[in-house]
Parts: sequence; structure tokens; C-alpha cells
Amino acid sequence: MSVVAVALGLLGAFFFMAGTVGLLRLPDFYSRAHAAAKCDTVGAGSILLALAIALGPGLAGLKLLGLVILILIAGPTASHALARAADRRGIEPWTREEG
Amino acid sequence: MKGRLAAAFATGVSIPMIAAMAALPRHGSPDQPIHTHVARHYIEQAPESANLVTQVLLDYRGMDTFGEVVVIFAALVAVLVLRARGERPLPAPSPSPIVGFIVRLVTPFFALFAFHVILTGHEAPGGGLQGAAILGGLVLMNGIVFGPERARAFLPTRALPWLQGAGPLAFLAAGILGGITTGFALGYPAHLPVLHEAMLVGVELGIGIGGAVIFSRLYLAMEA
Amino acid sequence: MNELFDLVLLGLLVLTALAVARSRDLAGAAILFAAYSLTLCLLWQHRGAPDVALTEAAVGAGVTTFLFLVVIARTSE
Amino acid sequence: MTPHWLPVLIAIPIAGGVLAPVFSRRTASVWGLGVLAATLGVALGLTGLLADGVISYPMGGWPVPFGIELRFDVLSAFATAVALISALAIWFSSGSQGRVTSPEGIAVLLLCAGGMVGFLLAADYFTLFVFLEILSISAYGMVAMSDERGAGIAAFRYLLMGAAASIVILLSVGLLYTLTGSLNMGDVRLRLPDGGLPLYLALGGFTAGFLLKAAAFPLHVWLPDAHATAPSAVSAILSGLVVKMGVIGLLRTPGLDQLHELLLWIGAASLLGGALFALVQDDLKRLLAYSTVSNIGLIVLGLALHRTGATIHILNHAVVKAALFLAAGAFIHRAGSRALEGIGRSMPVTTAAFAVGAMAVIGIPPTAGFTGKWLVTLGALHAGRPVFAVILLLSSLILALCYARFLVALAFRPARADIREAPVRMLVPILLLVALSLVLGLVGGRLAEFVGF
Repeated sequence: MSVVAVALGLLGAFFFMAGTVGLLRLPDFYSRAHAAAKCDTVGAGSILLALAIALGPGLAGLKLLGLVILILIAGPTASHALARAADRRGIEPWTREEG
Repeated sequence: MKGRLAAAFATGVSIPMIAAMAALPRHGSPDQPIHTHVARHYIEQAPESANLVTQVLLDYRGMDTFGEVVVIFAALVAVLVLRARGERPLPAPSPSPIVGFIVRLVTPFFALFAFHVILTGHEAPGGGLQGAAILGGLVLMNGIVFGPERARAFLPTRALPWLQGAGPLAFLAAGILGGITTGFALGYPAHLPVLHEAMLVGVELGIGIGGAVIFSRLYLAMEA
Repeated sequence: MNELFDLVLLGLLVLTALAVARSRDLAGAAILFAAYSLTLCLLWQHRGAPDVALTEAAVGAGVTTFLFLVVIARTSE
Repeated sequence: MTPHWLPVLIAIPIAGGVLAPVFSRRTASVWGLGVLAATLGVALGLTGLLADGVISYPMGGWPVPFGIELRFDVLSAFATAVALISALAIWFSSGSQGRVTSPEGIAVLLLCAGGMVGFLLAADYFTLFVFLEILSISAYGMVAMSDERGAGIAAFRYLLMGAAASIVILLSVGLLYTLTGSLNMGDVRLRLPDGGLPLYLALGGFTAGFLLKAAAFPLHVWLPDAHATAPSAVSAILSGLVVKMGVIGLLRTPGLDQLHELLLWIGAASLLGGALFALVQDDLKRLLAYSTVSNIGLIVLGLALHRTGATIHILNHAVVKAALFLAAGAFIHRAGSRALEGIGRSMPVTTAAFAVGAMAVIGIPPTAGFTGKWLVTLGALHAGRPVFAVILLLSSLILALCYARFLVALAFRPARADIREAPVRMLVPILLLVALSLVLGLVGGRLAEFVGF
């Protein structure tokens, strides 16, 4: 059990790391938002999942699972709303020819 | 210049503050007055299952909590009285279908959670004000996504002047009831456990619903 | 380890507070303020005050951020 | 049975304020007047019982250091003035179409009165702070009720300054709790450590916060704008009652004696500074606002030199300054603008009332302002600090000059035929307050005995 938990935790940490690097290095708003969304969904999601597994069956673990579901719903919605708002504002996506 | 002045002022104020904090008894050492005087009494007297914080807030220091609820109410009337009239309302936003669907999906769960926080406040962390903020946030979220009209639909227009005062009014009712049963205003009758429980829940519900209405009206006062 | 966690949170608290004060963009300041509230919320929780933490999260990071953003949208059209 | 009236006294105006939005515009003023009349009745009854000693009430029946205690003492008797002046301010504005008499306006006024009553009765530092917040937040809203230009900015500045003061006071309450483990005023006084930086920081915080709320001289910058732009009925409440809460807060501060020197100099600066600024004002309400700063100076000076004198002046100045602001409101109402020259002949009754009020502020013997000034002057001489007696007299002279200059402009310019005497609903509150100030002046000696610090 704990092997799975550790693996999931490491996976989450990796996605957080990758997302943060992407946030700093990617060229425009849309790609940065894309990277940040990974931190939320996959990163936080798998870390919470790891914690739920580590805690074992019980109320606390169930609450954590609920949180995972909430994050899986809320994270992508927020990214979608952000990207849509940026598009409405007329922010152009980056393309190689311009840069 | 102005920024420098502000920075100098902030430094001048914070240095004695930090020095005084350093001179305070070390945090957590058990023989300090903060742990040996009234706080110890509260801990020793508390029943097993209770959330100590809510016990102190509603019982020993109920008067303060009443005052805080009135503060929030005062903030609402102060805003209502100064709101500009006859301004054109903002155009209703056209929500993305995805965001709209998700907001509609989570709204009932949100509300359920808010009432959970309100009703379990006297046994677990939580309580009226926290629940009120969650409920109010729910109304605000709907208003921001679907426009103020949708937020207004959550509030019963007729009962609004009564509901916005639900917090203070619940406290007043509990105060009078306590006065009759224990002989002291805002006392909680320990010898009548059912009534005691009902009073606690009633006050928490009053704070929760009244607070949620207040948060929503603060938002609506600005939007329309 | 426990103390270290507190210190990191406190440092983050100071940083976000400074960022709020220095921010030129009102909406950005509101968001940074929410970050400040969430840091403070973690700190409360870690210092053993879950009630205050819940209040901080619901009121400080939640409703006030909403209200700030509505006011900013309303005043900068 | 008696002590039960203490929570009732706080509950009446607050319940009235919470329920006020239920009423319509027509009935809200009547509701407000009724609520304040009930408050006044209870407060008068409790004041009458004060001869038998201070009345204490444990909220919820918890013994004293554990629960919250309410106390009705000499300072709490100021609640009568709070109820009376708030009621007269509502009467003064009744029938007008302004925001003051809207249901929300009445609610704010009642909550402010309730906050003040709670502040006066609290015997617990945190309760004191909570009620200070109620009255402050209502006061910010009350300033913003004005349609005058700049009222919004004035209210916002008032809010920022007031919030800064509140934070400092809250921090001090926290420090006191850390030092003593208790919040009850009497208990804290017993358990106070002898010294140390945290204690001084707490005392300094209380002093700075309450002086800011009271608008003593270097911290007065928010007051003239707020009090001059607010509706006149609100100015009467703000200048007469709300700033006094800062001084009363100081009187509730533990270890105030250690701040003797500081209070002396801040009081003196406030006395002179307020009077000098008043001298250069062309606008009547700004003049009155600066005269408030000067009178707050007298009270702060009195805290160090003669507490009875200071306490009496808190009451007397409340009555007199409320009368003056209401009279100013009546002038502006009839003139339709802030240009008041020559209006005096068209409104003789209001002008006469204003003149009596001005005499009282200056401190001419048979009027109310005299007793407090006289006692504080005596205190200065007793303490061997004649400098402060001189400053006091000098500031009185300057204030006399201000008011004389204004009265001359009012009365000795060509009369304005188009203007009539103020309506009855305005005249009666003004005359009541002026009459009360004369009575208070006549019974000054007995009042001093009653206060008797």
C-alpha cells in the first residue's frame, strides 16, 4: 500500500515541479495557463490520492477522495474560464513565426 | 517621498512592536497567566464532546459574539445607505456553457456543506459565521457567473429585512429565553439539555443565514 | 521541523503582504491578498486553531476576494 | 431585579436598529424616536439608582473574571445624553427627504447609539472593542449619508483613520490578555505587571488609538472634513457623542496615570491648535468642527489635571455642540447654501440660541461650558502647572473671537428678506438643548459632586 502512496506522491511532486517550470519558461498566457492547470489537477490530485491511500479506509480518507473529485472538477473549469476570458480580451496565442 | 515617509513610519511603529513581542513570555510555556487564569477554567469546565472555541464564543463570551454579528449588520446598513441610486446595471455576462454547467452542478453540494459547517459548529470546527461565508460565497459565485439577477433569485424579497437581521435577532431571542430559564440574560440552561441544544443551534442558524443574506446583499448593493 | 514549517509560512506571509502593498494592479493585489489569507489560514491550522483557519479561508480568502473583485470591476469600467 | 436593566439598555437600541429596515420611510423616524425614548427612560432610571452605588451585571450568570461583566457607573450615565441627542437629531431631520430619515439611515443612527451605550456599559476590554467597532462603522456610514461634495472622500478617510485606531486598540487588548490572562477591567487592573515593554506598548496603543478616535490635535486631521460634510443632524451626533467615546475609552484604560505628562501636552496642543485653526475658517461647520478639536483638548488636559472637570465637560460639550450643529443645520436649511451672511436677522430665534450655545462653548459663567473649564483651570493651578491655565484662557479668548466674528457676520449684514425662521421640528430640538445647557450650567456644582472622582 505504502509503495503506491509514495509513488503517487512522487508523481504529484513531479507534476508540480514540471508545472512550475512551465509557468516560468513558456512563452505566452495560454501555454502558461496550460502548465499551471497540470499542477492543480494531476499534481494536487495525485498527492491527495496518495494521502488518502496512506491514511487507509476511514472518514478522513473519504474526505480526501471528495477533495480529489472537487479538484478534478474545479481545476479544469478555472483554466477554461481563464483562457476564455483571455480570448475575449483579445490576447493572441503565441506562434513560432512571430517570436 | 510619500512612499519613503510611509516606510519610515512603518519601521518606526514596527520596531517597538517587535521588541515588545520579544519581551513577551515565550509562546506556549504553561505557567503563563494566559494559561493559568480564565483559560484553564474554561478547559476544566468543558464537557467532553464540545468544541471549546464555540463554547467560549457562544456561552462565556456570548455578548461579544452578539456584538460581532451586529458589526456585520452595521456594515451592511452603512453600505445600503450610501449606495448610489439610478446607476445603469452592468450587462449580464454570457457564461461559457462549461462554467455554467459546473456552477449549477456544485451549487447544491456547496449549500449542503455550508449547512453542515453551520450545524456542527458547536461540536467541531466551524459555526455560523464560517457557514455564512460559504453560503454567501455561493450566491456571489452564481451572481458573477450568471449575472446579479440569478443571485437575487436566491433571496426571498419579502422576508429580506427580517432575514438580514437574523443573526442579531436570534441572539436577542436566545438572550431573552436564557434570561427566563436561568435568571441571567444570554445564559444557557444546563438543566434543560434539549432547550440548551436548541438555543445553540438556533443562534448558529441565525448567524449563518443572516450572515449569508448580508454577504449577498453587500454584493447586490454594488451590482444593481 | 515544525518550527521550520512555521518560519517558512511566516516568511511567505511577509512576502505576500509586501507584494500586496507594492502591487500597482488592483485586481492583482486582490488575488495576492487571497494568497496572503490562505497562507495565514495554513498558519492558523498549524498553530492548532482550526476554527480560525476555517474563518480565514471562508471570509478572508473567499468572500472578501469576491467583493474586492466586484468592486474593482464596477469602478474601472 | 434592577441589574437586568443593563442588558436591556443595550438591547433596546440595537434591536431597534436591526428592525428599522422593516419599516417604511414614513414610519421609520417614528420608530427611531420611540426606540430612543425607551432607551432614554431606562438610562434615566439607572442613573437615578446610581446614588446607591455602581450596578454590575454578569452576562449569562458567569462569575466575574470568566464571563462578561456589564457595569453602570458615572461614565455610563452618559448613555442618557446619547439617547437624548440621537433622538433630537432624528426629530430635527424628520420630514426631510434626506437619507438620514430613510429606514436604513435610521438603522445606522440607532446602531450607532446602541454601540455607544454598549461601549459605556462594557466592563470588559474585548466587549469595549466590539462595541467601539459597532459605533465606528455606523459613524462612517453616517458621514457618507451626506449629498455634499467630498462627503464620500471624507467618510473614506475617516474610515481609514478609524480602522487604524481600531487595529491598534485591538492589538493592545491582545497584549493585555497575554500579560494578565484576563479581559475583565477590574481583574486586569489587579493582575497588571509592574512594568516592561509589552505593558508600555499596550498602554501606548490604547492611548494612541483612543486619541485618534477622539481627534486630539496631531491626530485630528480626519475630523474637520468628516464633521463638516456630514448632514448637520449627523454632525451633532459625531461631534457631541462619537468623539467623546475616545476620551471615555482613555478613562477606561488601565494605568492612565503613567501618561500624565503626555496627556498634558497633547491636551494643550489640541486646545490651542483647534482654536487657532477655527479662527481661519470661513465655513460655519468647519469652525464648529475645529472648536470640537479644541474642546477635546480641554477634556484630555482635564484627564491629567482634574478628572471630575473633564467628565463634566464631556457631558456639557456634548449638549452644547449638538445644539450648535443643529442650529448650523437650520441656517443652512433655510439659506439653501453655506453662505449665511445676514441670515441672523431673518432667523432671530435660531440666532439667539446659537449665541447662547457659543457663549457656553467659550465658557462664560452662567452657561454649561463654564464648570468644566473652571475645574480644569483650578486643577492646573493646584498641580503647580499655571502654564496650562494660561493656555486654557488663551484658547478660550481665541474661540470667543471666532464665534464673535461669525455672529457679527450673521447679524450685522443686510437682512435677507426671502428667508424665514427655522421650522418648528428644527427649532424645538435646538431650544431644548440650549435650555438643557443652561440648566447644566446652573447645577454645575451639584454635577461635580455627583461625578466626584
